[in-house]
Amino acid sequence: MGDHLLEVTGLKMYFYTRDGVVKAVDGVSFVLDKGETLGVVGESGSGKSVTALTMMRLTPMPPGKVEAGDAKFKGRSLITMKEDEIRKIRGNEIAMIFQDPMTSLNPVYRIGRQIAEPLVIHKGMSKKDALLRAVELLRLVGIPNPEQRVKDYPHQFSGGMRQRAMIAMALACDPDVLIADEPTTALDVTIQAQIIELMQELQKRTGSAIIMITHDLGVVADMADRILVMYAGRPVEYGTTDEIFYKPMHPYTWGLMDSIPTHSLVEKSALNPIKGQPPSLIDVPSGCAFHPRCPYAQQRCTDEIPEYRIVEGTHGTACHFAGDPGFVRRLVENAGVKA
Amino acid sequence: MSEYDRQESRNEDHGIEDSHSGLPAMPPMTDAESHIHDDQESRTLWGDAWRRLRKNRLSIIALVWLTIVVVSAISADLWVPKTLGDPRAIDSSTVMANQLKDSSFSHPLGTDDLGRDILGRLIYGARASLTVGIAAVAISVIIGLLLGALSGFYGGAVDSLIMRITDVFLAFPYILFCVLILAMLPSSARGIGPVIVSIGLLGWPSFARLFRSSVLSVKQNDYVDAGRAVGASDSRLMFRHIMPNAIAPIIVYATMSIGGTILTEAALSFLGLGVQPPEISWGRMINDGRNYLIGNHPGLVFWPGLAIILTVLAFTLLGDGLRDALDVKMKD
Amino acid sequence: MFQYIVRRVIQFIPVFLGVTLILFLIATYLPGADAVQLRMGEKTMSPTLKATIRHQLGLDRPWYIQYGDYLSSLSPVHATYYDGSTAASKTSDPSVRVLDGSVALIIPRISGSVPATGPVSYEVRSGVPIERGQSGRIAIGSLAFEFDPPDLGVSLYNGRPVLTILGEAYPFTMRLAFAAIFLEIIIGIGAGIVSAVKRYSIWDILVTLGTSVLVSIPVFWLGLMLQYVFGIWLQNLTNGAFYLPVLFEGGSTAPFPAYAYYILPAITLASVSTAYAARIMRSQLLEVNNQDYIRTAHAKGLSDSQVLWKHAIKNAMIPVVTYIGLDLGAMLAGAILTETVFNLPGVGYAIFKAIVGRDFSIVFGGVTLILLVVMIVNLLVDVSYAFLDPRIRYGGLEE
Amino acid sequence: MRNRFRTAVVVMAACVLVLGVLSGCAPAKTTTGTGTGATGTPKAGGTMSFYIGEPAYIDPYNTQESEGTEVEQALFDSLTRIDPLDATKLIPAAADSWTANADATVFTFKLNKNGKFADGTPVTAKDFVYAWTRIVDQTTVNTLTKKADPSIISYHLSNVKGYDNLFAGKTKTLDGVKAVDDYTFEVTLSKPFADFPFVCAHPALAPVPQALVEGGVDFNGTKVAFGDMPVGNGPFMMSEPWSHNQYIKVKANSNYYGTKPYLAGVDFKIYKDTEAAYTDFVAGNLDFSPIGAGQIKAAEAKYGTSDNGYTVNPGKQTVLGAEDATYYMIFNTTDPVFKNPAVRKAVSLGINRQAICDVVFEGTRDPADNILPPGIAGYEKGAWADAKYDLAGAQKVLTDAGFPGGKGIPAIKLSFNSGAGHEKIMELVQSDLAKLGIKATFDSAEFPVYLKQLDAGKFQIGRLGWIADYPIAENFLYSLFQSKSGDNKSKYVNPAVDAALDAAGKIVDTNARIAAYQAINKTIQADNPVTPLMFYKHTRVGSARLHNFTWDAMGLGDFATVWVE
Repeated sequence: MGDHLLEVTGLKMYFYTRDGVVKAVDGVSFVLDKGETLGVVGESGSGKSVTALTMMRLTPMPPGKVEAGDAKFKGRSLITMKEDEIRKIRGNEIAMIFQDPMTSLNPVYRIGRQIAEPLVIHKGMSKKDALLRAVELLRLVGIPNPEQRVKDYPHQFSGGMRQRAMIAMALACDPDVLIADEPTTALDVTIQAQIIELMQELQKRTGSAIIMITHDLGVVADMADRILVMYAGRPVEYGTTDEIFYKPMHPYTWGLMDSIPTHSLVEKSALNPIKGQPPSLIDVPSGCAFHPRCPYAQQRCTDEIPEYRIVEGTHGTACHFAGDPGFVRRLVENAGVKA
Repeated sequence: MSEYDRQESRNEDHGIEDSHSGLPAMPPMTDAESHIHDDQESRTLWGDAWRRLRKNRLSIIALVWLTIVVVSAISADLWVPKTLGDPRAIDSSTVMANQLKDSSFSHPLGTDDLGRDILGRLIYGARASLTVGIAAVAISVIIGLLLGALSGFYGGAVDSLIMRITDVFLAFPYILFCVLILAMLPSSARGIGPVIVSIGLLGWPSFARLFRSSVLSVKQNDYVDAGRAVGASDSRLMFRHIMPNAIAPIIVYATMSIGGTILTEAALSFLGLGVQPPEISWGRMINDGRNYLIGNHPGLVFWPGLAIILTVLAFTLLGDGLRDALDVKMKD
Repeated sequence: MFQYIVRRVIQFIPVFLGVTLILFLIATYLPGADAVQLRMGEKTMSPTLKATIRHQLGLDRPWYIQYGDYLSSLSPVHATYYDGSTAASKTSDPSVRVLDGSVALIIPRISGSVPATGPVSYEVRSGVPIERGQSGRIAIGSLAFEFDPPDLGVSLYNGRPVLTILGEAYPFTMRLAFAAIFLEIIIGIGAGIVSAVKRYSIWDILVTLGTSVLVSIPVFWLGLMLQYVFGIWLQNLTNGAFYLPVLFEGGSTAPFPAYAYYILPAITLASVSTAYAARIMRSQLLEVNNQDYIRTAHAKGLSDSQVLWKHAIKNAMIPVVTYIGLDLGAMLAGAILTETVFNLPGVGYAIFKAIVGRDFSIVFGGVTLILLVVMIVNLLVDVSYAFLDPRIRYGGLEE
Repeated sequence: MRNRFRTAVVVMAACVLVLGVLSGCAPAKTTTGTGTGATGTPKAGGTMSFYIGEPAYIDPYNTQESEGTEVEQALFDSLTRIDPLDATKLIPAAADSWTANADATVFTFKLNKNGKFADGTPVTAKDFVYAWTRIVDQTTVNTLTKKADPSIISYHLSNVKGYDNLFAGKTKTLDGVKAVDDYTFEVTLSKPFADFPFVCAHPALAPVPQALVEGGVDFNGTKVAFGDMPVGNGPFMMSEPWSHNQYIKVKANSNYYGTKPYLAGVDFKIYKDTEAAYTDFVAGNLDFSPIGAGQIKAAEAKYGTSDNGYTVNPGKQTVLGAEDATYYMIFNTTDPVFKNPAVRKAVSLGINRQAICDVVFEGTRDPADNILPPGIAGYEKGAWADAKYDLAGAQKVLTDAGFPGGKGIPAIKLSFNSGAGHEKIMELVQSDLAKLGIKATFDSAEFPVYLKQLDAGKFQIGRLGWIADYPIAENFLYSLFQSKSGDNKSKYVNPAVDAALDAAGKIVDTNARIAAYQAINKTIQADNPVTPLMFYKHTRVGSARLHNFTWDAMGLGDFATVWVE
């Protein structure tokens, strides 16, 4: 196990607020190997972004606090290493792309300077060299006329171009891991596809591992090797893409899949969103956090927190009924999906 | 403001999303959960606001102080002359014996150069400060609401004319404007009235801007269009839709402005253009007392200043509290 | 940008005309008197003498002529016509007349040509010839265009030129304003940054409460109490020099260097603004710290201080710079209260005294100066805003 | 004549002779150092610094207020000079001697032949003719602005023949002044005025050099306007042009005809207000300063009090002598309420002057018992019988007049100029009026407006201060009570007084003249058109460096006799 690129075990990140303890991440585990892609899926508020930020140590502490667990990058703990050590990793070995390219770039600096910044910090390049490299990176992410555009300010770029610029910035130092936090959510649908394509293409070229955080299972369907489904800060299902898509074990995963409008697996069935709202993280429902919204919930689900367990291989889930064949059948029938 | 909005900004006060994390936004409470906070009190905007204000310790202290000031100023005639002595009366035959006394049991803050009790004068001085503060702001609010409404409602040339005028008013040094108006006035007209009018006439632009933006933001709402569609008159729109939404920021800003107005009144009186003796004003007291600093009688200056500071601060803190309680978003 | 500036300047003109016109009307129609009387102290000036002086100052003309004359005197270019007399260089024999209210639209009535150099005497209002325009004259036929500094007339009280009076006062106001702005920038912005960075710390609480108290303090009271503390309490320490502390270059034995005497007035003048600057800085920084691009910067591996100084401050500064800029404008327009309390002979004090003493020519001159300063500073602030915020510079953001 | 130590026989003789001829008065009391408490040996050199406010003018033609006059009198000598320690006496200055004709209409002044302007040119009678003409001529140009700016003090010469014509612009010359020869200056008056030599002592009536007035003064190669750097015939000369709002520096004039001053120079430091000056004084940066409000007793204790009230010597530095000035309340005698002399009398009796002096001025002003201050020849103690506090008396007067307890008197207005420190006095007056049952409200205005109100008669009770132009009774009585005088704000009309004033002006004999004015004063006081409140007193203090520095009752410093250590 020690030779994984990134290995997260039982990570818990709690926020201590005046209103109570927010259990934003509550026992997340996964592994990531070189060149691999991990999809992290969940509704907003499920703790997927916080998981990424916790690994990068970008959550404010306090009020945040890592309660338990660890995240090891190349065998070193990201959680306990010193601030200047993790700073050397951020943007260098692990880079991040954020959701909203409109606001993620600093409006008062030129694009080129912002892309060049990690190179100056981490690679010790001169500003001039870094700017030349920024031109190349922009060309790499498909910005036309990059020599001119490096001198532009963010507001002169369109949304898609800004996200390309963000990707260029993230890739500047050839990171081993690229965390993309909903990189396409804020973009038009056509642009979304282009960005995903670009990321896949670049992954092939650079061999970076990618953690793709999204609320949209469709986005990771083609891209991810493994998928982690999260709900209310807890992992509910983890497995290879095939396992998640073809043998989903948790009712929430099913619900997510049902809410994909144009999924290839769906035959002319009505869109079937999950009922209700995600729970407050201060006041997480007892037992299985999903039980108020779960159509199959029973008394046990209200009383007992289901344990995460491996069902087969690496495929695991946190549902009392996981592995119960009858339960799976009912799921399938209700969802109108033929396994 | 909708329930949802209020929940949002209430969380803001607890400050977790001030930080730079990508912390998930607090999801709104479901109806089932909100019963925890629900008690028997009415759940109106004002009820909520009062409950929240009550929890704000500084605002309550401010409110208590203001109550003390107001009550003692109003009731002063009943007890001050009997206990502390008439704060305006001078007796030329005893003034030498009574002037510039240090604090004592009968004169808690001492006496001034004409032998009058400083505390008594402070209490009477509060009348001028509070009257000017409240009345001038009231004038500003009325003018500001009218012009802001005109501006926001009709837009176009009316709007740009009014906004241009507000620019002029905001650009020119405020005190100088007041000084110009007051100093040019015929002498017989000097006093509290012109101070109120001049401050009131100059204070409206902020209210006009505030109200204009309220009008504009409300105008964009669908229900205003809907109201128009069913033939609601402008005045009906104003009072049924715009006013209820705009009133909270106006109240908050007005409360804070009272403090500023008290400061302006004090400054004008200090310059000799405000309330004229024998009427009493805190600013005037400071001006009268400044000559006694060098003779080591700082109380003549210190106490009125402290009264101004505490009162202005109280209005500011109360305004802050109201802002939080009423969920008004304002920039500093 | 140029167009914008031109538009702003043009927008300013009606404001200027409006304010000055109102002032003229006030000065004309309000009951009262003017400062001419003050020349006699508490003694009575004979009506004849008063009438003579008023006539010579042009105060007996209708207000609209005076107003036109005032406007024309602001113009650096004056057109005059020359009546062709050969005695042009004799001061005692005026041959060229300055036309009241003239700027350029004058039709020459008598032919002749103006000597291109050398003194030319003019007849002015009182019928007394004076010399003007020794240089910078352009003569075209019988018309002469001259470039003179604007002339704001003379003090009604003592007959000194208003420009000279304001010119003498201005350095004091300027030094005070820059000293105060310096404090405001250093302390205000510094406190705002500390308060935002160390949020919820004791420093933050101190700054937050401190600014609330500071904006509640009447500046004149603060000035007096500072004088009391430093001048009376600490008299021995400061050698008494900080009580009403302005001494000038003429002060032969001033115990401190000249700038020291601006410390207390500057603190007084800066107090409220500093509090506001700190608050704005704090709230802006907190807001900016919430922005996505700050998170991006952290994710790039920048240290906290790099993020703060490189990414957060510059963005947060934009509104602060605007505020401080406008504040500088207000301070340069004269600080009546601070100057009064500290006896600083600046423009604020000069204008205040002129208003109270009804020396209208100083009032008009002062108001003109203030309007110009305020306008220029506002314009500069707007322009600098564009330089700080590329979104505005490149027109990418609609107003 | 600046140097009282130079009591040369010639001068004294001239003085005695002239005064004797003129008025028959007794020889002047000696004005040497003996009366001033001077000690030690005078030392030459050094400068002293002196407080002033920013002057309006230091060019003699228009020096009116005390600030400019203070500087100007150091730079110029007029024909005569008032003895700094005895304001009833004249001593020679630019004129060695003078004579009057029998009906006091023609005065002949013999100029000192050594008189020179600071640039070395001799002072001649023509310079006086020019200077006086310049004062009266309404087209006179202010050298600073190069614009016409008539003198406001031409009234000093209003008795000179031809004044009206020149003033009205009908002539270009002042007919009544004549340079008989270089050193004989003759003045003809349009009406008898025996006190005229006192007028000639006014610092503004000094000679000026025409060439420099019109051509400018050379300072280090640049031309400076005369108004910024006047060149005079006095003991001092400007060492650099006037630094407006900052300072005026003068140095000893090497061309001075009289005894040279000990001082190398005087720095007139310009302050915005007296408090600032006093602080500077306490800090040791100023040699002569007004005393800050509320500080007078402390200053006396700390610095000691001048023996004669005018002269500073180490340890006797506080100057608290009386000034030739009276603070008085004015009744509008045309007002329905105050045309009743009984009401005026009652108010006059009802004001507690001592309380005002004590509370507002720390006892450094004296309650006035006469409109003439004590320094004026003709002053009699208690001459104004009603100018004393007598509450019972006042109430009785009111009752007798039909206003028992003030009943029947409507609320009245108390007018004064705001922002000049009169508020407190008026509050005390108001409280005194209340004791008489008269309710008074304030009606204050800025000074120009207030004066206009007074002139228009739109007031009931007002206030003014009268500062003597020259220390003579005529200057008070004629100005304030002659029916046509502009300064008669109470609109007091008494033909008998008018006639008596005219008659008194013709009396060449000093004692007889003084007696005549005393009689007039008695007549006026019975009517109470005004009521004197206080006599102004000096409140200044000098540093311990100063020896024998006299600041006289007129508020003029004698810089020629002081020495510093």
